[in-house]
Amino acid sequence: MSDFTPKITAFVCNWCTYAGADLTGTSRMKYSANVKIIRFPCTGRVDFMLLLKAFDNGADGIIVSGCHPNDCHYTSGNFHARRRWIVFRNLCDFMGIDSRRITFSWVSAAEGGKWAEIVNSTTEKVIELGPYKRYSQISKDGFINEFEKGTING
Amino acid sequence: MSMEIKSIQKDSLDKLFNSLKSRGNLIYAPVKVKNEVQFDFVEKFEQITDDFIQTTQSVKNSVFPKIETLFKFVKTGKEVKMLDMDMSLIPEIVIWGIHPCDVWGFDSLRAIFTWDTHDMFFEKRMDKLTIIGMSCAKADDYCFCTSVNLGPGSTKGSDVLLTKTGNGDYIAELVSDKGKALATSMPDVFVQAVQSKKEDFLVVVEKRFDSESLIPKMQKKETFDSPFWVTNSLRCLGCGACAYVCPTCACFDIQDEGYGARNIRFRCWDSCGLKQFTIHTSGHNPREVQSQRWRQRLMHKFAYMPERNKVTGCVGCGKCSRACPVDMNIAEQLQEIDQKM
Amino acid sequence: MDSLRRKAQQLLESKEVDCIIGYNEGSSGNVHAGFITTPGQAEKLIFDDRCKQNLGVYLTKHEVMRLGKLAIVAPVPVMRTVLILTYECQIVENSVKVLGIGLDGQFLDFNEYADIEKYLTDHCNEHPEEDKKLIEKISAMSVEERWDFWHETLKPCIKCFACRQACPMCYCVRCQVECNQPQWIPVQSSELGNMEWHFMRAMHLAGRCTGCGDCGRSCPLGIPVHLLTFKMSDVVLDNFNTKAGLTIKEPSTLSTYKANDKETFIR
Amino acid sequence: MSSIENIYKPYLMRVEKITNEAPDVRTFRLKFANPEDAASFSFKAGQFGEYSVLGEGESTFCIASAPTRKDYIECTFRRVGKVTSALSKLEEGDTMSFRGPYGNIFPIEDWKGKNLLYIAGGIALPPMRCVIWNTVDLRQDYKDITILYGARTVADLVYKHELQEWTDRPDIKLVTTVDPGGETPDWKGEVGFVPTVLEKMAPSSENTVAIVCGPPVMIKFTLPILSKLGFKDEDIFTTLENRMKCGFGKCGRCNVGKVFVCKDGPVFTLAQLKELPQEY
Repeated sequence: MSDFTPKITAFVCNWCTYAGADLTGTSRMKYSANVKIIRFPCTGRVDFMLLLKAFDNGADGIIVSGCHPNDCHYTSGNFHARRRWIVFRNLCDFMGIDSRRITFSWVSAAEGGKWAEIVNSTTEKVIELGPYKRYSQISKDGFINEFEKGTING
Repeated sequence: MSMEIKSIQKDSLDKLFNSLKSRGNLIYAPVKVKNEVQFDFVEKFEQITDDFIQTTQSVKNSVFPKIETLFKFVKTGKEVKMLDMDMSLIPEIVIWGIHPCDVWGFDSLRAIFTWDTHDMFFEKRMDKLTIIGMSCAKADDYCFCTSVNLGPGSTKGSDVLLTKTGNGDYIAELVSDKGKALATSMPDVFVQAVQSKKEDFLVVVEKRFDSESLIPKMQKKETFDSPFWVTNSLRCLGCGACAYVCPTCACFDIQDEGYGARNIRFRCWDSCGLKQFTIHTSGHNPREVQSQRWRQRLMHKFAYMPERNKVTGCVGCGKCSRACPVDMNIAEQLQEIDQKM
Repeated sequence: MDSLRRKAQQLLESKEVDCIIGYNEGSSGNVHAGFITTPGQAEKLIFDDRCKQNLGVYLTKHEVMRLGKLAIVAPVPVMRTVLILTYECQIVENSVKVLGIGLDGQFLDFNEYADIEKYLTDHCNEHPEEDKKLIEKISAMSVEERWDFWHETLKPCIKCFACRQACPMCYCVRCQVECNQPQWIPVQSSELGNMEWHFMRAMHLAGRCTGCGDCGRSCPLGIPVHLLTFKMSDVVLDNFNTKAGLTIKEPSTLSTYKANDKETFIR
Repeated sequence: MSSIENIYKPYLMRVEKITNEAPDVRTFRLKFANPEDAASFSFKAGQFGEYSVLGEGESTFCIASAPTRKDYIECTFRRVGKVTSALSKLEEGDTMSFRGPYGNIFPIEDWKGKNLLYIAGGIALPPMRCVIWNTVDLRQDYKDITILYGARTVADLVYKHELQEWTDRPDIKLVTTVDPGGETPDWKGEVGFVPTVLEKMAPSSENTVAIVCGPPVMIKFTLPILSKLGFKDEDIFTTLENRMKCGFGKCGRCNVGKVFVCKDGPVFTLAQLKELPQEY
């Protein structure tokens, strides 16, 4: 699986992690280029369905990152998010969605190095886990396969 | 059409199965899954069960699948290319051991899909069906086929109708040309008829109401405006369970799905019981409350379809009442209308 | 049961309420929800082991609300439902008369919702043993096995939404599954779509589920979808030490937070 | 009615021209991508079609152009739902799809020699524009043509250039109105709701047919006024806008009583509507 380049989607908050990722770039730190960053106002805005949609559309790994506790631009967005992710991870586990593929982190605007580390380690872990076949078989890959075969439903 | 009667000995039923299988048919037959019996594609004769009153779901998905792709299309830039479905891929299916009520469901579906413009997908699938019916030896309180002019031994719509006799042999009524051809091609399976009367082996289903008298009552304006609908549907939850298990409900939705360039347009089941069914984008909903939607379901079957499609949209199988989470018993309600209105 | 009927009769006679939502004898040995509006009908009220439907679902249904002032026959999950609906501003405190049925089957006459809170502090319903065992069994599987289990289990789902409609907590005028800009969850029944739908349902009920199990019971195909919401209740209890619907003073678990919530996975 | 045809397969259309009519309201002029389709296609005033951005689903609108004007069709829509949002993102030259025509027609043949009174509200002018142009193009067949058109605000009036054209024509009487508060300082038309303005206008019902199209509330209050003015139920026409999907009376969505709006409608007389249950 050495030639596998994982697709990683990062849902980041505008105020901390996005700025942090920016800092990583401006300080010329190297990190994996296979991450797609999606900017949100706050981690509190990241609906869990978005994560499922990312997997649906072919992501192999996901990063969700925002401000450290007590640093939220909107006071409590990340606290709410934290509760939600605790429940979300448990539900993922219970339904068999591999929660090892989802990294949650707090990365502040000053932590350019931490962002690089988060992306790199997530990439490594996802490479280790391989492509998320179980999910894509019944989503994107499955659909395209059926489309090409011209299968008649029913 | 004159009907021929043959018989099948109890130990040659598997021969019938195997011959059908070896001719390349898919066989869709009742199998036991956990506590329920469901129709499924079977490989071996032993998988099949005949020990059931009704399956939870009807067999309508053999001609009106949950999802039917109408066409495919590829989008590249501003260009769109449409691709037709290859209808030759539709398999020959034998529906095995289906009860007469379910069989008659196909006729209601045919009325809907061909009453005016013909629906190619439905017709092609219908053409590829062979229906081997099985009369009912058992029934329960939910069954009311006799109320809608059918019966546990009704041959309507089957190609072959089997009735299990006391000693385990089957009376085989060859109803259609397809059925006759099938029998002719398997002379060792379909043998000379035995001297037994089918009626002796059928369950008796009590007649709850008479659809001949009910239909004109349903078509009256007073019935439509009656407070009956509100009082009797207060407990209705507004889910689609009744419509989705019904052998004759054919309402559908048309949607698109795809990833990037590759897309399909398909139709999928929908239900008049769901609030979203008729809602306008503006928010205006012609059938705003549940009593209107419940009324629509019964009216469609017993007032509108008889008038437009010349069939009753109900076969008396009682699947909807069994599936209903809140015990909305259709036969009970129809009986009440028949008595009161 | 006699005390329940007597109370019902008296409430209707005194015009204190206009309609009592309770259980009636149904067809073929079933029971179903009944809407009692005259004192004479109070005799029709029953309560026994078959009476499991969460009647709370009717408190937010338009045609039922139009009947006037309501009373409801309330086993423990319904009591919890009433409290959650009150906190979530779907009903006004003390507006619906609660005719409680305790865990032991005894009739409980609650005057106000504070009494219900008091009762629930030491009489809360637990998940049935068989469901607990099933949850344990699923939890013991590997992640891959669990995925396969749910994939297979949810495949037959026909998206009839009986689970949603039966749930008193699913009162949203517009469910997320109906939002189509973007289309969050496919309209049709599809393998992934079914999993997404039940995932979403479980997530939206986390911290709000009263454990009545009506979602699973209402499924025409017998899919045990209630295990998902039950499991979420366990998760919420383990992590935040809260149970839904025991009080009207506190918000549901996921609509609030504590600065010291514990987790081990955020880096 | 051949059974080998896929009735759900649409025509591919090229968006030829986009006109912005009002906030969020656009008119598309569509040409058949395949010239053979154009040659075999015809429709009559009142019919509708299923328009779609492939990949986003279908949406139902009336054909807004007149059948007397060949080789293109026009549709006007407001951006509200999923499909119309996708439509409004299209640019000239893009491909979309259309299938139709479906439904019945306005019986303009029967109206010959009569006065015509058109009453429209808001975004409901487009379905009527088809029949208006149709009758205007055959002007000599009809007597007086009066159009009463109302919208919420001046900005919400659609087909502004055509409204001007109709105003300028001596053989058409056009009255426009906006809801109270929706007028601009230089607004010359009426101010008031359509039913109120209609009552004030008090058009004669003598040898006249009225065609009403608009939001349900407007229709609800306009119909009694027409009746008061002496219009017979048979002479009042309206179109129903039930939700539709298939267009063939199969999907069940537009079922109102025994009729399917997509087959027996969308054009109904008030007399016919009175026979139907109030489920539209």
